[in-house]
Amino acid sequence: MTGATPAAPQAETLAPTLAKPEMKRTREGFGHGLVDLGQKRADVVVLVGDLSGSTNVTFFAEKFPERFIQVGVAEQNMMCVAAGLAATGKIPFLATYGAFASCRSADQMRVTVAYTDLPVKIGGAHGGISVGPDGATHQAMEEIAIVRSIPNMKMIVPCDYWETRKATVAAADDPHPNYIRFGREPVPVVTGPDSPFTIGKANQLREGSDLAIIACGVMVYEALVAAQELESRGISARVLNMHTLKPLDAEAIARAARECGAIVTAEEHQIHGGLGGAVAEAVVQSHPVPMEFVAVHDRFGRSGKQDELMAAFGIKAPDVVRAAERALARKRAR
Amino acid sequence: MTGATPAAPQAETLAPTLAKPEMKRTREGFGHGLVDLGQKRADVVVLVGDLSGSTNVTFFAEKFPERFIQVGVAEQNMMCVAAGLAATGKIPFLATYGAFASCRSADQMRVTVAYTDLPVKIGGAHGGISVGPDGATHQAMEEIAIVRSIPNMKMIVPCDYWETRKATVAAADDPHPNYIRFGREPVPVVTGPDSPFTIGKANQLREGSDLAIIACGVMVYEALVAAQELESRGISARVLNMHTLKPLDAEAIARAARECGAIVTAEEHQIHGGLGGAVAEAVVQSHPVPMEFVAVHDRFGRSGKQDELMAAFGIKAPDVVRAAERALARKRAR
Amino acid sequence: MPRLDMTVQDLKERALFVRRDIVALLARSQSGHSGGPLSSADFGTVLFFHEMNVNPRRLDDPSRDMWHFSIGHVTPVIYALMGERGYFPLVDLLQFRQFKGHLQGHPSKHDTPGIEVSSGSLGQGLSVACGMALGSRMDGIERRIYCVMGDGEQQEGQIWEAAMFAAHYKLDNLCAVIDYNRKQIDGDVQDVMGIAPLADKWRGFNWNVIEADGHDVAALLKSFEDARGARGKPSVILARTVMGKGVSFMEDDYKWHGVPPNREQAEQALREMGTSLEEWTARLESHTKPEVAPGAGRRS
Amino acid sequence: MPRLDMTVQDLKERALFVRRDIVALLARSQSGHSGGPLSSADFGTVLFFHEMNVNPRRLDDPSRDMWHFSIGHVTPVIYALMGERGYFPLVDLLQFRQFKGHLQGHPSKHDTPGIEVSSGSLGQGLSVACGMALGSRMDGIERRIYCVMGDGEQQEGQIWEAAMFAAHYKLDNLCAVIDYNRKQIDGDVQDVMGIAPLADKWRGFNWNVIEADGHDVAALLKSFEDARGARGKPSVILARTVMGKGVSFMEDDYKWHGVPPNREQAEQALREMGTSLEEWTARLESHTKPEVAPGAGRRS
Ligand SMILES: Cc1ncc(C[n+]2csc(CCOP(=O)(O)OP(=O)(O)O)c2C)c(N)n1
Ligand SMILES: Cc1ncc(C[n+]2csc(CCOP(=O)(O)OP(=O)(O)O)c2C)c(N)n1
Ligand SMILES: [Mg+2]
Ligand SMILES: [Mg+2]
Repeated sequence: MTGATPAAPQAETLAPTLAKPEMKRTREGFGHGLVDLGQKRADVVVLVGDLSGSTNVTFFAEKFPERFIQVGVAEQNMMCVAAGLAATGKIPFLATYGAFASCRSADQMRVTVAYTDLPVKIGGAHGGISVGPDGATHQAMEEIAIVRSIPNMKMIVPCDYWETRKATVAAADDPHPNYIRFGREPVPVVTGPDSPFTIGKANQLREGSDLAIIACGVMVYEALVAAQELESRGISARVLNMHTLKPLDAEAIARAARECGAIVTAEEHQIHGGLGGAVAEAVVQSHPVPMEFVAVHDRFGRSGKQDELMAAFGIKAPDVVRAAERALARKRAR
Repeated sequence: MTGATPAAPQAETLAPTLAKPEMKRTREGFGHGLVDLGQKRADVVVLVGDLSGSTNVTFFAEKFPERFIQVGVAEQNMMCVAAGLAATGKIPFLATYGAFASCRSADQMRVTVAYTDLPVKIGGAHGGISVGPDGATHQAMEEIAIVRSIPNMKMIVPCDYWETRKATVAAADDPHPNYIRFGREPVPVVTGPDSPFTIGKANQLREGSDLAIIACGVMVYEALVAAQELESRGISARVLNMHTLKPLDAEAIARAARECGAIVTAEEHQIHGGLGGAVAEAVVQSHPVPMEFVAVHDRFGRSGKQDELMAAFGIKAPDVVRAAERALARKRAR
Repeated sequence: MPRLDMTVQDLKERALFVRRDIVALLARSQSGHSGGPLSSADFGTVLFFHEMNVNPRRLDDPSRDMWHFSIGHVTPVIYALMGERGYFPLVDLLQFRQFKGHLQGHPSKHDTPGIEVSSGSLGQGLSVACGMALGSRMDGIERRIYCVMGDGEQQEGQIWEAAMFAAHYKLDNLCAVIDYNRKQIDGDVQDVMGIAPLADKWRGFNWNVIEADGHDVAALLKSFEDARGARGKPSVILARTVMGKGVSFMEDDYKWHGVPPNREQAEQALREMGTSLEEWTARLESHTKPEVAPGAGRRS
Repeated sequence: MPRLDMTVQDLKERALFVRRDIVALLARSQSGHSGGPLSSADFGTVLFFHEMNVNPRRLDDPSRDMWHFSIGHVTPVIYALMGERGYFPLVDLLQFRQFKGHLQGHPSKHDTPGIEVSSGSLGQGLSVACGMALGSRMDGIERRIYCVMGDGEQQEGQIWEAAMFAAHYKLDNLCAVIDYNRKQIDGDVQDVMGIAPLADKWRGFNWNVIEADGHDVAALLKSFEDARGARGKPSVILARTVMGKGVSFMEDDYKWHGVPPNREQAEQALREMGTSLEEWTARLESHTKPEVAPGAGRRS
């Protein structure tokens, strides 16, 4: 099990990059990951539901047109066509917006894909409130809860471009079905081409002992910024990048609970059944400690700019800092 | 908030009934609840997806044929037709198996029903492993996680015939969308026609101070049986009937954590994102204590008899007792 | 309430206003869809300014007709039509897709009074309209239900579930309109996932099928009239349109499905439509009361 | 591997065996579906004993044809066909729907070797078959894909998504069969949710449509032959059948969709089919090796 992973950047090294981080789209990581796969595996095929551009599968389509399958606006069909392709030995990746990948084809994911345990790879784009102006219907914030509930499924929420690219390649090597969630807008790059990525193994990005901030997706960056602010207040916060929501790295969580005594989770997802819920399940079964949740509070999203929305929905670094202060106060009061 | 509710049966009074409980189908409670509604409200209409008999909506159809709408095998359409009916002032109840109500029409539930916040009432039949011989595809065990994740939705899992009947009537009076989960086979009756039922208010069925068993659905009976067994071992177990999973009665949970110091959850649902997850979320945010989960361990169901399956999947009273012993040991070890 | 009483000429002029609104609001928001809204402008205008009995002053008017856009992404034309028709002041259009303001990227009932049911996920709207049509009939209300769909959207199976349902229940108070612009996000509909022969499909599902030039106001008026006449069957109007209609450089180009014109492009588009960005934005800004906007046609 | 070589007479007799198996296994399980399995017995037999190139001894045979039942609830006929064809010993049929044993209530790939993809939720199977057909073509495999659907199942919109997809990609290696028994759980299909004119619907979706008497073995052989001949189009066979076919008191009665015969009813049913529950159960019990069961037709 990975604790502090050698290659993982440490707080000091992060500091400058945190101030002015390189911004890159996670969906491009998905698109480039598919191209990496197309080159190394002949069995990888890609399906899309009339969203080639916004899911960046065009990268693959241009290089491997004969392995690219346009399904049109028919997510249910796409999920099951992918299953049929898998039954003939292909490794199918399908791409659409996460709201539709997780909800419109949930029954197909459950029965045909997961129950049969076929290696269908689901690319859920436009995850989270950061999607922006499209508004609520297009801001997927329920996928973690839905996918976690289905047996045989794995759920991955990479934190940046590089991790999404690696997760996409790793997804193909996993002989089971899995779901990768990524976003629309450019987000800070916090890992590098060589930082480690293993499905199911959390990466500790920052050492800390007063409390642990466990985050996924774009919130990993917010967590690192918050940890730096907390440090200036004399609080040592550990930061865990929980890129895999299922299977969950329960060991890293138990260690964080034991060693830090308080946990804050940070996710761009509804507060029920997401990262916070997954960590809470692990915490109460191992080492119960106070937890605070930074997440969308069971509300639909709305139109707006990425930052404006993240602030309005209470999921920016300052919200993580406030949650950390609450968690610490509760830890001290025990 | 309801603590020990006066009308709620106490351990002593339950004892005899626990040994030889009256067995009744919760789906009949749904069917009879619809008839109760048909008589008192002209605006209630019922839709079904070619499953009139097994969802017991036939009771309503026979009495109110002009308010009964057969949709055929088309769950997506059914969910949205119900929404359209609600837009014209109706209070539509729809019925199908929970696996399809929650998964096949999830996107329709999320966007058209929940985002618009229309008073559509979803009756999810065949909830849980207890469905029996039909097997995995028909054993719905993900509904709690899915429905909880969607804003504006309420989730109700009644424990027996009477509670299902009351929940159905209460669902109509709630001006928002909600989901009622019920089962196929006869299950023990543990409440009466007069026991209290309020959406969002847990009912304490048994006083206890060593630990609390929080259950929903058929597991409420198993919890009561387990509590009796624990009593014979000198352990005082509180039993909470958490019939509403959303909105959650966080106050009753916090009190249980504070007063008992250990919690066991019992549900006929996947272990991720269900009752256990919901309670864990509440516990870590209020009063962290050791928890053990009695649930289906992230596996698909299979064919078999109700009891045989519940035993094989580890959700019978003895499993609750073992979980309680584990929780107590952890409580003492702190 | 009395219908508006407009001539074909009035309607054409109003449709031009709607197109100008679409370009102006997109120029401001710099986010949103151009192609479908422009192809829907003509039949949309005929619906809102002639065919439909709507009452922006009394949204819950029990005698009102109900309308629902299954293609939620065409909010620019929906809001332009609502604004011109008096649901809210035209000036509000300049807040499209902004955090402040009530005009969400996709139709939201609770943000925009007048929207009956929120949408944005394709394929669900015809089912919603079926429920409205059946519920109205159950209550003996003489209302008509209008549902606008896209042609790429026809690929969603739920539409065929609803098609079967509407015919089975003989919902002749239901009229669907398909914006048959032959384009969708990834290209030509026939290349992405062919839907032809579309009329045969709808006939096979027992609908009254009406084909029309979706930019010919007179033909559209007649088509809606024919739909009203149909007994025992729901009607669908296949409105043959051109994506981006009215803006030379957008016409028939799928790349304009989901992007707004930049400032220069908006200037050119509005010039082509006989006005300027400045002039038309000023008109929107000056219109701060909800009423049938000044212009073609008599007020209701 | 060589096809079985059976005469029409052999196939008719084998279909009778399959029906007897269905009744006998349901009599034992006392849970499961009678109606659809019996209406599917004849075309099922033609598929498994003549049309399809399957190899129960080598399930991953790359040259095999692939089959998928979208109507997962007809497991009694699926398992009877698999048992008779030698996928597993017939004695296993007596464990249908039991906790022990490998024959789940609905088809499960990981419980029953030979099942390519699990099913049980209606409307998904044709899409799966489309994926199999496309994947096989991509790999240049000369395989045919067979998908069995129900008529009530036609109400699921996903089937029409798949229909559009198969025609768009010209999957002529795909052959669908619809068990057109005119019944579903709640009654006559035409009363529950009418699907007529079904042939027109499939033609409107650009399929090669073949109509046949689903209980006439010779006609079915010809229909599958015609399907093989179709170029550039997928084929669908509308097999006109009778629910509960072969058991007088079950025929054409929707109430038999989902219930098994009790012991007495099973006795009578098997008597009507020229055997007895005891005799036929004994045959199943005696058959403990996976092989083409003794009886009509030569072995492969
Ligand atoms: C269920 C669902 N899938 C995908 C999308 C994304 N999407 C929005 S519009 C669109 C294309 C629709 O094509 P068409 O109906 O022809 O509309 P047009 O491009 O002509 O405006 C797609 C795929 C969606 N909104 N909902
Ligand atoms: C998605 C889904 N909805 C509902 C069901 C329940 N169900 C099983 S069979 C059936 C009726 C199907 O009718 P038909 O296809 O005619 O089969 P038949 O009754 O002729 O066997 C239904 C509604 C299901 N299995 N899957
Ligand atoms: Mg179009
Ligand atoms: Mg049938």
